[in-house]
Amino acid sequence: MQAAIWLIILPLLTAFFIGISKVFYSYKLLFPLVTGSAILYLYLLISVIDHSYPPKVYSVGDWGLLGINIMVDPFSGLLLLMIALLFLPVIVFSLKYITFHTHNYFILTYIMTAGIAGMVLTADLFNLYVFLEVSSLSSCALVALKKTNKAIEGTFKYLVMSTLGSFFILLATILTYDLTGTLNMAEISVAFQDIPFQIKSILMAFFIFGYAIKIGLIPLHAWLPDSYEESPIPYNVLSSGLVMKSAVYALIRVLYILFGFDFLDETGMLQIGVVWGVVTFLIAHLLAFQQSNVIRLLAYSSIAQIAYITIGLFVGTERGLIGGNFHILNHAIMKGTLFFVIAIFHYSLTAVDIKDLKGLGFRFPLLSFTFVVASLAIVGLPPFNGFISKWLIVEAALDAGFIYAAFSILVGTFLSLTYYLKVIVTLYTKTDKTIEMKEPGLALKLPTIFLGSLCIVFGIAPSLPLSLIDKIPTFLLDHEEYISILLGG
Amino acid sequence: MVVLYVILAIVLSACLTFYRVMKGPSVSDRIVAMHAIGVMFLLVLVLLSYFFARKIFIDVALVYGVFLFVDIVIMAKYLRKPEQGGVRD
Amino acid sequence: MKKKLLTFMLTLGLWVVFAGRMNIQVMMFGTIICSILSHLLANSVFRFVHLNGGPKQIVIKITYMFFVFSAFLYDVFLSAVKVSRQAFAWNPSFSPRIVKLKTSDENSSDIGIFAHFLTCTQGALALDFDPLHKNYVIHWIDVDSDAEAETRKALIRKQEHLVAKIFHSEG
Amino acid sequence: MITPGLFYLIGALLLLLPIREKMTYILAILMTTAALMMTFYLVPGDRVQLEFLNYTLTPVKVDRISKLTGLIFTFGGLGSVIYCFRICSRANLRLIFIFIGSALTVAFSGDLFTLYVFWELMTISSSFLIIMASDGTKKTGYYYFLIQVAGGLSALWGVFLQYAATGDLALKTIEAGIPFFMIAVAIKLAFVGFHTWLPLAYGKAPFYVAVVLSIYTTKVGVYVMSRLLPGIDILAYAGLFSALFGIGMALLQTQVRRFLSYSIIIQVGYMIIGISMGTVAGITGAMFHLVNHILYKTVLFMAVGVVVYTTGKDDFENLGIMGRKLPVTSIATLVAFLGIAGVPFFNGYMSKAIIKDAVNEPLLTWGLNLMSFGTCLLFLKFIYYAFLKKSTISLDKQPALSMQVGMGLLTVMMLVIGIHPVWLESVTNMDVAIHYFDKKHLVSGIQPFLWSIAIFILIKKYVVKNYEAPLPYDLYRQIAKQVVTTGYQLSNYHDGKLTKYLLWTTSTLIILLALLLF
Amino acid sequence: MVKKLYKLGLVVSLGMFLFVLFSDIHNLDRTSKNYLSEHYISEGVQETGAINLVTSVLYDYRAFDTLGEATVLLTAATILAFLVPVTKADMLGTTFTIIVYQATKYLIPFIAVLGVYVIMFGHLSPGGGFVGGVVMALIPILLSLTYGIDFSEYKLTPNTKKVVEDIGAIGFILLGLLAVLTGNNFLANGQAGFPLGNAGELISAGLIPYLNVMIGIKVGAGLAIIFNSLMKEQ
Amino acid sequence: MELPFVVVTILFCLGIYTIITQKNLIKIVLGFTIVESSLILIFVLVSYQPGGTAPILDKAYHLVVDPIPQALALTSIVIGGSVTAVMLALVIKIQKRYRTLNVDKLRKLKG
Amino acid sequence: MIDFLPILRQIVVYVFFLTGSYFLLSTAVGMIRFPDLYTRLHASAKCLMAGGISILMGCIVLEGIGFVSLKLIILLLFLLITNPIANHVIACLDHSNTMTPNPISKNRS
Ligand code: NA
Ligand code: NA
Repeated sequence: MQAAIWLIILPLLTAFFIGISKVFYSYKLLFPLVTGSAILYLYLLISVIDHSYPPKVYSVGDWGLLGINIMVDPFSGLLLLMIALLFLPVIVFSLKYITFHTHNYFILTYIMTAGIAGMVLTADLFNLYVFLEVSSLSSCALVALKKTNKAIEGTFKYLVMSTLGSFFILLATILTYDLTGTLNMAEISVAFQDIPFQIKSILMAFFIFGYAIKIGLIPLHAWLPDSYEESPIPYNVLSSGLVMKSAVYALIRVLYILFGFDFLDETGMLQIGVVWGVVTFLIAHLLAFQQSNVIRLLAYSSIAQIAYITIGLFVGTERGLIGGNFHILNHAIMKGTLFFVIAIFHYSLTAVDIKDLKGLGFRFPLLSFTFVVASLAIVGLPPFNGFISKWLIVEAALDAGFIYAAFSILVGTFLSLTYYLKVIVTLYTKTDKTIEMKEPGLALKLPTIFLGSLCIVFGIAPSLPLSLIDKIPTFLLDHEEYISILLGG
Repeated sequence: MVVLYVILAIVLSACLTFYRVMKGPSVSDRIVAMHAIGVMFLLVLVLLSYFFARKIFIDVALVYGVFLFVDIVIMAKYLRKPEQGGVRD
Repeated sequence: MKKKLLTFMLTLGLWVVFAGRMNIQVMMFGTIICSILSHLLANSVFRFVHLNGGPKQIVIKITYMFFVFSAFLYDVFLSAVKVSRQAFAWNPSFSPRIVKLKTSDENSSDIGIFAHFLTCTQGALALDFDPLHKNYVIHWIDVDSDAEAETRKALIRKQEHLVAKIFHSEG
Repeated sequence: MITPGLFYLIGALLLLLPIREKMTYILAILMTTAALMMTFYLVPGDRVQLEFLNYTLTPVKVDRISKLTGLIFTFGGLGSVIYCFRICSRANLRLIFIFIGSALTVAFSGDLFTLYVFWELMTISSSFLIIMASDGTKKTGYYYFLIQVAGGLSALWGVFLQYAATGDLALKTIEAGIPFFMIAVAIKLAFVGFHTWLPLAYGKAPFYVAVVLSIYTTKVGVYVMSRLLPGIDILAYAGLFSALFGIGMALLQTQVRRFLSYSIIIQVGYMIIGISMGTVAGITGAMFHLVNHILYKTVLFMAVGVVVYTTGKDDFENLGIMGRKLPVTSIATLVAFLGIAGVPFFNGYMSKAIIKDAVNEPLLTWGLNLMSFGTCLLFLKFIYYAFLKKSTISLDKQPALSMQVGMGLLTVMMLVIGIHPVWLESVTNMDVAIHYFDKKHLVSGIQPFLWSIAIFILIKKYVVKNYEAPLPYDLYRQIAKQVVTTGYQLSNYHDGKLTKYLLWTTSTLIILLALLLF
Repeated sequence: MVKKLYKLGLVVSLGMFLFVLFSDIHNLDRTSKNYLSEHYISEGVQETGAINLVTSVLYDYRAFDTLGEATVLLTAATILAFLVPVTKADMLGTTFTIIVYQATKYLIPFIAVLGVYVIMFGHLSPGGGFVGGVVMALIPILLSLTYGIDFSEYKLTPNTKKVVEDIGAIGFILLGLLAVLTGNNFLANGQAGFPLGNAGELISAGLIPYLNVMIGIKVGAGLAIIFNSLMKEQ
Repeated sequence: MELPFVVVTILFCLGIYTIITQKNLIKIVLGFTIVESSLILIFVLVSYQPGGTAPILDKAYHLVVDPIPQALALTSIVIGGSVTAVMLALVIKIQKRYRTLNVDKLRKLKG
Repeated sequence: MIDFLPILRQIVVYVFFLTGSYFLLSTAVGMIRFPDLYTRLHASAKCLMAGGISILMGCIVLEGIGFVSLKLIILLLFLLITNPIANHVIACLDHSNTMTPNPISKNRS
C-alpha cells in the first residue's frame, strides 16, 4: 500500500517542483513535468483502486494507532476513480486553455488534488480537517486566478463561507478529541458508543453544518455560483467533480463511521437529509432556469445534482448508497463534460452567456453533440449514465418509504430539462453573425470527448463502475467491519 | 511566593493600562498602552518561568519580545489617520 | 574581516547563551551557523563602525562602555523616579515643550544610539530626527524656563560627545 | 433473435459513416426492408432475456399484438423513410432512424424498463427532429420535448409504483400507479386536455417530420395503452369526449396539418374505446384500427407534405393543387379519404366495424356513429378544397419520385386491406370471427358517410368556411409562467449581499441544531 | 432593527447550544483513561527522542498533519504572491528615522540567531520549525518595514523566497521518503532505524531536527512572501 | 471549571455575531480571528490538566498537560493565520477595486 | 554561623521586585492620568523601562550565575534597545501625523 501515500505526496512534490522550475526554467519544464506527473499519478491511482477491496490500512510513520493512518476502501476507491477519470483530462485541457498565471494554476491544482486525495484516504479526524483546508484554500486560490473584480469578489465570498464551515468542523473535531481522547476514526467510533445522545447530536450538527456549506446545500449554497462564475473553467470541472464530492465523502465518512447508521436513524438525520436534498434541488432547478450565464446555470445544476446525491446517501439503504455513489461518479463525468464544452466555447469565442452560444451547434457539431449527450444525461434521460443512477436513487427512496422524495426527483428531472433544453435550443439556433474564433486543438477536444463518451458507456454498461460501487455499502452501513479493519491495521 | 505577588502586581498594572487602550483617544495612545501591556506580559512570562520552576519559558519570553517589537513597528507604520493615506473605516 | 570576526564572536556568544549549554554539538552547530550568519550580515550591521585599533584599545573601550552603561542605568532610574512621582502626585503638573537640537554627529550609529540616551534619561523623548539639518526633535516633560532649557541642552551636548567618543574612533 | 428496432438503430449508427448519398439511400432501404422482413418472420412467443442492474429484463417479447404493431410500424417505416430520405438531411435521417427504431423496440419490449428507456428515446429523437428542423420550430420543439418528458416521467413514476407494489417489471396489465400511466398515455395519445403539443408539433414541424411523427407517436401510445391499461370503462367515455372535442377543434383549423392533427385525436378515440372494452374483439379492433389509421393518416400527411413541398404552404386553399397536377397524390388522397370515412371496401371500414361490434353500450355506439359522421363531414371539407373548389395555385416544383413511391406503397396496402380485410387477420393470426361484408355492417358503415354528404351539402358554407382559429388556452403555459415567476423571485433574493447569505447560513445552523436536539 | 434582533437571537441561541454542549461534556463522568496522551507522555521521549512532546507530536507522531499544514501556508503564500500586482510600490506608511534604521540593523543578527536557535532546539525547548520560521521571517519583514519593500526584495528577491519555500517543502517530503528508502513507511523515524540519540541533546530524535529545519525554512520564506505581498499596493 | 467554557462560548458567539452583523470587511475578518482564537482557547482547555505544565520533559517537570491538543492548536493557528492572510489580501484587493470596504457593495455577482 | 549570602540575595531580590512593581504600577497610573500622548510616552519610556530592568535584575539575582542569567541579561539588553525605539516610533507616528507642535502641551493641568 505504499502507493496510497504517493497519491498525496506526488502531487505535492509536483507542485513544489513547478514552483522551482518557474524560477529557473520558466515554461520549458512545465509541460513535461505536469503531464509526466499526471500520467504517473494515473498509474498510481489505478493500482490503488485495484487494491481497494478488501480495504487496506497504511500507517504513516509506522505508528499504528498512535499516529495517522490512511485507509483505502471501496468508498475511497470510488473517489480515487473520479480523480483518475478527471485529473489527466483536466491537466491536458488546461495546458492549452490556461494562458494566465500558468504556473500558479498548476501548482494550486496539484495541491488541491493532493488535498482531496488526503481527505479521501485519511482515517484520522484531524488530518481530515487539515486536508480539507488544503483543498479549500487552494480551491479559493484557483477561483481568484483571473483577478478580475468578479473573481476577487467570488473568492472572498467563497472563503468567508468555507472558513465559517471549517470553524464548526474544527470545533466538533476538538470536542470529539476531548470526549474520546483519540483522533483515529475507528477508535472514536468505538468510544462514541458511550457518549450521551445530546452531546453527539450537537457535534453531529456541527459536522453536518460545516460540510454542508462546502457541499452547497441550499441555503448554504450562495457562494457556489459566485465562485464558479469567474474562475478558470477547467477548475470548475475539478471543483464540481472533486472538491464538492470530497466534502460529501467526508460528511458521509464522518456520519456513517463515527456516528453510525443507528444513531443517524435515531436522531432523524436521515429524514432531515432527504428533505434537505429535496428542497435543495427543487429550488436550485428554479434558480438555474433564471440564469443567463451558462456557468452559473451549471453551478446551480451542480447544487441540484449534489442534492440528489444527498438523498441517495441519506436514504439509508444499500441501494440508496449505491445509487448515491454512482451519481457522485456520474455527476463528475457529466458536469465535467459540460464545463469542458463551455470552456472550449469560451476559449474559441469567449462565449459564456447563453445567447452567445447561438449557432455553435453548427460550428462545433461534435462538441455540441457531446454537450447534448451530457446535458440529457444530467437531466436523467435514458440511455445515459445519469438515468441509471437516478433510477437507483428513486428506487431506493421508494423502497425506504421516502415516496415524496422519489416523486420530487422526477419533478426535478423535468425542471432540469427546462433549462438544459434552453441551452441546447440556443446552440442549434442559426445566427447570421460571423464571429472571429480560435480553433480549439485536439488538446481541448480530446478530454471533452473522452468524458462525453463515458456518459454513454456508463449508461449502457453501468456494471463497469458498479462492480466497485456495489462494495461500498458494506463498509458504511455496518461500520463494525471498517472499524475492525482500521483497528487491526 | 513573592513571585506570585509580583505577577499579580504586574497584571494589575496591565489591567489599569488597558483602560488607556479602551479610551484612546488617538491611535497612538492605544499603541503606547498596548506596548506597555506587552512589556508587562513579557515580564510576567519571565516571572512565570520562576513560578512554575521551568526555565525554558524564558525562551518564550525572548521570542515574544521580538514579536512585540515588530508588532509595534508595524502598527506605527500603518495605523495613521485616513487623510494621510491610512486605511479608511 | 574584522567585522566578520566580531559578528561571528557576538553571534556565537548569543548562540551559546540561547543554547544554555556548552558541548561539542552546540559549538559545532554554532560555528557553522554563526559563520554563515556573520558572512551574510557583517557588512550591513557594522557598516559605519570603524574598528581600527589594537586589542588594547578595544579593552579600554569596553571598560569605558561599561562605565557609561552603568551611568546610563542610573540615569534611567533617576528619570523614572521623576516621572513616577508625577504619576502619583496629587496634582501633577507638566511644563512640556518641544525643541530642536542640532547634533554634530556625522555617524548614523551614534545618532541612533544617542537617541536611546535621550529617551531613557533626562526626562526627554526623541520625537523625530531631521536628517537634512541633523536636528533631533525632542520633547521635554518638565522644563519651566528657557534658561533651564539651555542648561539641559548643554548637558545633552556633553553626553553626546561622550557617546561619540566610545563608538566613534578618533582615527 | 433481435428486435427489429435494432436494424434502425444500427442504421442510425451506420449513417454516421461518411458515405456517399447513393449509399445512404441503399442503406436506408436495406435496413428498413430488413426490419420489415425480420418482423414478418417473428414467431409469437419468442423472447429474449437480459440481466441488467438487478433486474431480469425482456427486451424482446413477441406476441400477436406486438407482431401486428411491429408489422405496421416497419411497413410505415419503409414507406415514410422512402418518402423522406431525398428531402431531409443526413442528421435528420439519423434521428428518424433512432425514432423509428425506438418505437419498434417499444412495440416488442417485454418489460417496463425497456419500454420506458425507448419511450424516452423516442421523445428525445423526435424532439430533436423538431428542434433541428428550422429556427421557427425551436419553441415548438421545446414545448414538445417538455410535454413528452412530463409524460415519460409520469410513466416512470408509474413504473416505480408498479415495481414497488409487485416487485416485477414485466409488461402486463398495471396494478399500481394507474393514474400515472394514464397521464403518460394520455399525453402520447394527445387526449383532450393533454393534446396541446400535437397541433403545435405537427403544424410547425417540417412536413416529412410530421409524417414520421404521425405514424408513431400517438400509435405507440395506443399500443402501450392496450398493453398496460386495457378494459377501463371510464376511459371509453373519455375517449368519446376526446374525439368529439377533436371534431370541434378540427373544424376550426385553417392549416391542413393542424386539421389532420386534430383528426388524429378523433381516430385515437376509436382505439381508446376499443381498448377500454377490454375484450379480445375490442382490443383487436383497436389494433386493426391502429394499422388502418397509420396507413391513411400517413398517406394524408404525405399528400399534404407533397402540397407543402410543391406550393410551400399548407393552407386549405393550397390543397387545390391536387386533382390536376399531382395525379399520384390525388389518387392516394382519395383512397385515404374513403378509408378514413369508413366507406366499405376501404380499409377504415373493417376496423371501425370490429370496434362497433365490440361495443355494446348504446351511448357509445351512438357516439361512434357520431364520430364517424363527424370525420366524414370534416374530410368532405378537405375533399372540397382539394378537388371541387376552383383554385389558382400553381406548382413550384415537381414532387420527388421517392415521395410518390413511399406514398404509393402505403396506398396499395390500404387497398389490399380494404378489399380483403381477412388477409390482415390471417397475417397476424388474429381471427375476430366477423363477416365484414354482410348487410348489417355494410349499412352501419355506409350510413354516416351518406348522412354526412347530405348534411355537407346542406350546411356547406359553415363547414368550408375558414374560421378564425381561437387562441388556445394552455393551462401548462400558465403553470409554467407561475413557476418561472417563482424562480425569478427566488433569484431576486440572491442579490449578492454576503451578509444576507451569512444570515441564511447561521439560521440553518440553528434550525439544524434544533431539529437534531428536539 | 428586527433584523438586528433576529441576528442577536441567532447568536444567543447558538451560544445556548454551545453552553449546553460544554456543560454536558463537563458533567460527563469520564473514568476511562486517555490512553493516547498517556502513552505519548510516558513513552514519547523514548519513542521519538524529543523531550518537547509537542514537537514529537508535530514532527513524528502526527508529522503528516504538519505536511498538510505546511502546504496550507505555501498555498496562502502562492495566492498572495499572485494577487499582488506586478508593479511594486510601498503601501503608504510612516517613514522611519535613522534611529529606527540603526536599531533594526543591530537587531537583525540577534533575531537571526534567535530564529536558528528556536528551530534547531525545537525538540528540546519550546518552539520548533513554525515559531522559528516566524522569527526568521521577521528579518525580511523588518527590512521591508524600515527600509521599504524595494530594499527588502533587492536583498531577498521574491523568486528566491519562493524557491526557498519550495525547497523547504520538498525537503520535508524527501526526509519523509528517507524512511521509505529503508523499507519503512513514509515519515517513519525511530522505526526506520534513524538514531534517536540521547534525549536532551542537540543531535537526537532522529529526523525531527531536520524536519524542523525544513519547516523553519519553509515557514520563514512563506511568511515573508505573505507579509511583503500584503504590504504592496497598486 | 465552568467559567472558561463560558468565556469560550461568549468569545465564539461574539465572533460569529461580528461576522454576521458587521458591514466592514476588515471587521468581518476580525470576527473570523475572534472565532479562531476561541477555538484555540478550546484546544488549550481540552489539554489543560490541574497542575500540569508545558509538555517538555526536561528534568524539571512533574505533571504535564496533554501534548496532542497543543500540537493540533499549533496546526490550527497556522492554518487560521494562512486563511486570515488570504482574506486580508482579498480585502485589500477589494478596497482597491471597489473603493469601499462595505460588504454590501460587493454585488457584482448575483442571481 | 548564619549563611549570610542567601539572605542578602533574598533581600536584593525583594528590593528589585518591589521597585519593579512600583515602577510598573506608576506606568499604569501614568498611562491613565497623564494628560496627553507625549507625557504618556514618557511614562512608557522611563517608568516601564525602569520597571522592566528591576524585575529582570531581580530575576537575575534570584537565578545566580549561569546560562539562564545570561539569557535574562540578553533579554534585558534587548528591552533596553527596543523599548526606546518603540516609543520613538510611536512618537514619530504622532509627530508626523500632526506635523505641528502639540497644542495640548501648552496647557498645564
Ligand atoms: Na514519523
Ligand atoms: Na502540525
